[in-house]
Amino acid sequence: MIEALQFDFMRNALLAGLLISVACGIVGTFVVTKRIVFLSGSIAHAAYGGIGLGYFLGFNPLLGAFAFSLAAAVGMSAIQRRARERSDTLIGALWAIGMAVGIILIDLSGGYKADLMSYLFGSILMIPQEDLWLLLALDLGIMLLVWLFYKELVALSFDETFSTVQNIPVGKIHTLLVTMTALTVVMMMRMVGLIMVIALLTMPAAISGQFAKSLKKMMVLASILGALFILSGLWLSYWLNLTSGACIILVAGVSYLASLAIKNLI
Amino acid sequence: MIEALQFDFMRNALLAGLLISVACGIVGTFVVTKRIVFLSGSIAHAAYGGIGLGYFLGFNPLLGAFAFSLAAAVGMSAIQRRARERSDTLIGALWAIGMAVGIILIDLSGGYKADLMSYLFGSILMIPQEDLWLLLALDLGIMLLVWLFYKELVALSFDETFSTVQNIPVGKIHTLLVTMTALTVVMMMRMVGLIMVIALLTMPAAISGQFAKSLKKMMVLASILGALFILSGLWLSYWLNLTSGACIILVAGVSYLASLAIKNLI
Amino acid sequence: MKGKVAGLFLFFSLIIFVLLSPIAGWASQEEKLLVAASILPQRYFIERIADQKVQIEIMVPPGANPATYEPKPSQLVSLSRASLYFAIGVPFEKAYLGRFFQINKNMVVVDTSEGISKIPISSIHDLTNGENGKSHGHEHSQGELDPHIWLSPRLVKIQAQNIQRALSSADPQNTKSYQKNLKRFLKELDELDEEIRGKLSETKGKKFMVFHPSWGYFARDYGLDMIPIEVEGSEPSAAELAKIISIAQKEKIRIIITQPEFPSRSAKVIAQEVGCRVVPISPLAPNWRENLLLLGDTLAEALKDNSREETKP
Amino acid sequence: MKQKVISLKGVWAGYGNNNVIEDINFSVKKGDFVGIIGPNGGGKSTLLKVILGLITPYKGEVKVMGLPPEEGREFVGWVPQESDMDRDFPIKVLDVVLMGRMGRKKLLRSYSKEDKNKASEALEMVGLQNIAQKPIGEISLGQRQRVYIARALAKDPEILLLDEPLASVDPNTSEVIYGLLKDLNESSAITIVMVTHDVGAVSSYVKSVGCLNRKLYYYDEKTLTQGMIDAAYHCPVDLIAHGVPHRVLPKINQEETKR
Amino acid sequence: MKQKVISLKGVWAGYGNNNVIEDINFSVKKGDFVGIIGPNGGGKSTLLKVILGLITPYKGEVKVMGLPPEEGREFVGWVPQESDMDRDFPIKVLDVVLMGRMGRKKLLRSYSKEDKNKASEALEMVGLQNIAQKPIGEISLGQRQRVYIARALAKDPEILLLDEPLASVDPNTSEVIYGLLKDLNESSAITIVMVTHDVGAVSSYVKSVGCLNRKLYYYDEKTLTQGMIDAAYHCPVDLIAHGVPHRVLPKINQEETKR
Ligand SMILES: Nc1ncnc2c1ncn2[C@@H]1O[C@H](COP(=O)(O)OP(=O)(O)OP(=O)(O)O)[C@@H](O)[C@H]1O
Ligand SMILES: Nc1ncnc2c1ncn2[C@@H]1O[C@H](COP(=O)(O)OP(=O)(O)OP(=O)(O)O)[C@@H](O)[C@H]1O
Ligand SMILES: [Mg+2]
Ligand SMILES: [Mg+2]
Ligand SMILES: [Zn+2]
Repeated sequence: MIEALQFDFMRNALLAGLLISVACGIVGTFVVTKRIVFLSGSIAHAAYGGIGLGYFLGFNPLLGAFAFSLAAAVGMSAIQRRARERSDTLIGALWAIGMAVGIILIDLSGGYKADLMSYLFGSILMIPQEDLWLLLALDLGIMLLVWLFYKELVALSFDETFSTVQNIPVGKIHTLLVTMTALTVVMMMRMVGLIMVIALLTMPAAISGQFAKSLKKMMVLASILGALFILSGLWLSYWLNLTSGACIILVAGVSYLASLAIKNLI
Repeated sequence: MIEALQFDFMRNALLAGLLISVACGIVGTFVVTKRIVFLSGSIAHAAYGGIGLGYFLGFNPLLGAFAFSLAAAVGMSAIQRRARERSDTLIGALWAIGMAVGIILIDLSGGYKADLMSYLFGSILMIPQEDLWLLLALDLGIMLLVWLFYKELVALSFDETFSTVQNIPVGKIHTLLVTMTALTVVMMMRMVGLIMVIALLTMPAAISGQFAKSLKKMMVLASILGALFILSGLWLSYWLNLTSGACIILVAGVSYLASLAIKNLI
Repeated sequence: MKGKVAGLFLFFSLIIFVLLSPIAGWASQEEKLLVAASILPQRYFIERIADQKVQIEIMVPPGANPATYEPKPSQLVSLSRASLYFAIGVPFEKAYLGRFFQINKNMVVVDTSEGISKIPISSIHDLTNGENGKSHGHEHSQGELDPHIWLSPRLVKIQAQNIQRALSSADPQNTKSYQKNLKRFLKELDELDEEIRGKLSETKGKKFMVFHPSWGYFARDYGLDMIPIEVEGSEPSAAELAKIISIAQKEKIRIIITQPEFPSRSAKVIAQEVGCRVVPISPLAPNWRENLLLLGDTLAEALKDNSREETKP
Repeated sequence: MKQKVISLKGVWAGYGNNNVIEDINFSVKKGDFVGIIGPNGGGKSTLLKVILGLITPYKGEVKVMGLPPEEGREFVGWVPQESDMDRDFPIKVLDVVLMGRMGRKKLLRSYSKEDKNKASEALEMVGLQNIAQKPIGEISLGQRQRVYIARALAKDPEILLLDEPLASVDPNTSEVIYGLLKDLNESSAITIVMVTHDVGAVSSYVKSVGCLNRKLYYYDEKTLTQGMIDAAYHCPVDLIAHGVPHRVLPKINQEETKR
Repeated sequence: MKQKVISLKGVWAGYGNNNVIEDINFSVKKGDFVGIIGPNGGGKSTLLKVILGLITPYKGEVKVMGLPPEEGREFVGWVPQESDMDRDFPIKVLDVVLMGRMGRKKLLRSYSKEDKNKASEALEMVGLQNIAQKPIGEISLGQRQRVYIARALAKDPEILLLDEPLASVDPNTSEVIYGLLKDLNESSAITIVMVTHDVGAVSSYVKSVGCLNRKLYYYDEKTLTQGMIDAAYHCPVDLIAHGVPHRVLPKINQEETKR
């Protein structure tokens, strides 16, 4: 492994892994406790609508994906609060509609399409240096927001009606949470691929949730676990020459299943 | 539209639409009320693991996808009941692990790979005649199972602890429900594509759930709505020369949003 | 508490296991020139010219799906050390070349399509010319150029020269050898061109269908007419499918060439309506020469059948 | 001697590794009407869950109708203190009550006319016949609690386990339902175990009483006194068990000598 | 005259197009202790939700501390009859109580030492100091209800709206908490509106009483009588309103003449 560190891409991957695990640990804790894992998968596919829009109107599709995901997240959060609809139904609808809009817009804009999805997906081994700064900014942004609105975020996730009565700006905090999730998903998806984002959002937080008794501890433990998974997954992938993303996910997955087994045996 | 009916593929598409909307209406009603929409998205991706396994061990990848999805569904249902884990976390993990296993197995199996993902996705216009019989069998199977176990399925979805105390075989019924969902998703995904499966599972059932006050009515209404969406979507797609799947989803999506608006205005 | 300890134990044992594992041997250095390229047929071209003197890394396996595509560590290790990247202009490069360049900024990207004048990619709209009110398709398709330049022996000659030039400037000691190999390869290409021409001499002007319009240059070179099913990269819509079926019936299409990388459901649907054969032939096959010959044979046979049945001249 | 319909021997139970009830020895005979009182967190709901087989005890033996609880619960009607049910579920009050008619025996069969009649009757007993067709999500908490009672009654059970069944029910209806329970107990010999904080009801309706606070103090006759209540609510259990003098103990002794 | 802290004028409210409470005219002055009784489904919880601004009335005007309810609830501590809270959430009892200290004013600031002290005190008041560090999902229902009370008390409210706060709380603790409420009301002039089915408590602690059954019958002094209760629970509202003779009306009159 030491020899692997001579390569820039490996060093970047390790660094990126550390940065990613912080964001995923924090956001993932909310995602798991507020039960919006599905949202992360959905945002990614809704982003496709943005790519279509970018193509159709002739601006950068990635920008479109970004804007569309955020808009979808905010819109969904508004509808959910207004209509009191089951959130997973709404998220499923968002997923399908986002993709459909994308497909139709791309249809309409004509021209030969390269595989547009490839704009959305990346690999941890191919993270450009600049993106590391972006990741750092994301981490700092998330940490700042969570630090500033920690008690409101907790209250909202725990008991929405009571939060309303306490005059917490529930709508805004909800939007903040969903936006933070969407931002993390869209940015990371581009860097490490969608499946890995979902894996890193859910599994470290779920494992740490089995042992941590408070949200703060859960976040810290989830971040540490995420970093461990990424490091050992990278190791494994280098050693066995297998796809890194899949290795990282498998390490996380095996640990998650093991933690479930352990929790049930004791 | 009439002129379109001279083509076999169009006739097949219409027939398939009717058959699909029945299965989706019935299964979708449970999916929406039991809040397992995410499961449908996840099963589809977990199926990728089965494709990898098929490649690796040298049997038909589609068979692998089928077996893997069902195994994943049953396994997940068992873990969830044993470990009392938040279901969406578990489903997210299933999604990621399934994909990762698939990627690694395909990595390991070497040789020439087709685009395996595209094996999983189809289009309603390209349903072979034989598949219509399969769909019919699925419809009949689902109707029979739901008819036989209707009250148990309802009780389980409504109140699991009480169902246990009533000595309903909760584990088996839960597995039945999840398996039925997985079967529907995997079969339809291959025929009409994943996004359309998710759209047809959620949106007709969600709309009908806003008006129907009982599960049975919800199923019937959802099936009718599904058929309407498919017919009008197909017609629209023929008329405007757009991708059929996306049109169907958009019709369903617009109707869904409209129904939310109507429900909130009255 | 017990759980926490057990959990941590698990992770650490995993890490220690990995740490103690033998370091892999695949990353061993060789003193050969390392070059990277996008697709498998390029390996054939480079090998013909470099003849064991370079190590080649192909970045995209056929059928790679953007949702799951991820290079392996070994590929990136090679890429980090590569001196040259032979780009060919496939859409994949648009999304990934930038990222590859990030990994190895010293790598020289060689555009092997230099000097080739590409033709517009053919589309179903070329045949129907916007009679359906969807006129934009035609306009746009003029801008889109066909990237499948590796499927014409004549164009490969130009690419081969580009490859030789780049190899020579990166590795001047072996220039002589590269030039010699190029000469031999160009001769082989001429022979191949002749061979295929011979096979297809009686099928001039005949039409065949393909799913993905990969064989545009091939068809042009050998006087065939290719009708694609795919419309600008996506599956045809209902109306388009109907139109394609009518065309196929009118033109008495006898064969549809599909790609094994992609399922050919729409091809099967059309074949069912028209009653013709569906033959999968990959444009990305690694044994490039045999693959082109196979296509030549297949088309010759299918289209000859066709001509025999036709009564009109 | 009458048949023992519930019997617990040396039962220890709890959640995870947190032991909640200790060494419970408790048996209920056919036709009994047992009231169980005790402080919040004393383990009353846990005890009922053990009897229903929802919690497997760490130690000890549980029998219901002479069977293991998983089978014995066939004959038990249960009113939970709080329910897992999904309030957004599109189901009518009457259909919820109908679920009380369901059991392993009737897999594959749909509800009969008789089932429906029983459900309607049960709903009438708790005074909710007028909201039978309302969706379950649109009724008040007290009404919902009455629906649970109806659901348990619809089962035609041999044993009723009630976990604070009337906590949010209005006093007039409460009285009707208490009367109903008394009637069921006396005329149909249905065995009833009721957890409650309503000490008044305990004195008026039940035949025997148990105080649960980690351990169970069971009085086989109806001998509820202020002293006993105080003892169960206030005393460190050991004090009582070891007979150490205590403010309220004399009262208990007084009462016990009466027996 | 004392300040009106809650005032409802001609309020009609309900869910969707199902009207639940009609023409409510109701005002509470600073320092009042109002008990609200009524049958299940009478609309008591709905009334509290209207006062909290959780339900927008169809008609009529609601003021809390002279403000619209969305702002006035700043000063209100609320104990819900049932809570939306997520029991699987990893949070300790003390942290739940701390949430009572949160409000719009304190956005961006984290809990101060004072907040934490208040929360601990509130927890002590309801007798739960020993389970402060337990996860919220691992306590009994009665304990949870006491946590809600503590959460409302921690807010230091001007007004307490309690919706059957002691329904599952054991009688000893209930008495302590009733005493506490009485004390808060008398010494700190905190206004209390309590919905309850505990008629005994109404007679012993509250100062005035309202009977709600679609309409509100409000008695500005503490004049709860069996007759009034019967009237609210049993009578078709119109009968009472129009003074038509009725089984229980004479009793009310009897009692009222005593005043
Ligand atoms: N979410 C809801 N949707 C529709 N109707 C509702 C809803 N909640 C309550 N109702 C209806 O409103 C009426 C009053 O309900 P409310 O909860 O205010 O009663 P309550 O007086 O608090 O009763 P309880 O003593 O049982 O708590 C009931 O008839 C009920 O059916
Ligand atoms: N799900 C749970 N996980 C862990 N501990 C629990 C759980 N439920 C209850 N407990 C603990 O078990 C003890 C007994 O709880 P139980 O619900 O049986 O009390 P109870 O006597 O029914 O109280 P109440 O009068 O409040 O209903 C409590 O101390 C509580 O903290
Ligand atoms: Mg209890
Ligand atoms: Mg209420
Ligand atoms: Zn191509």
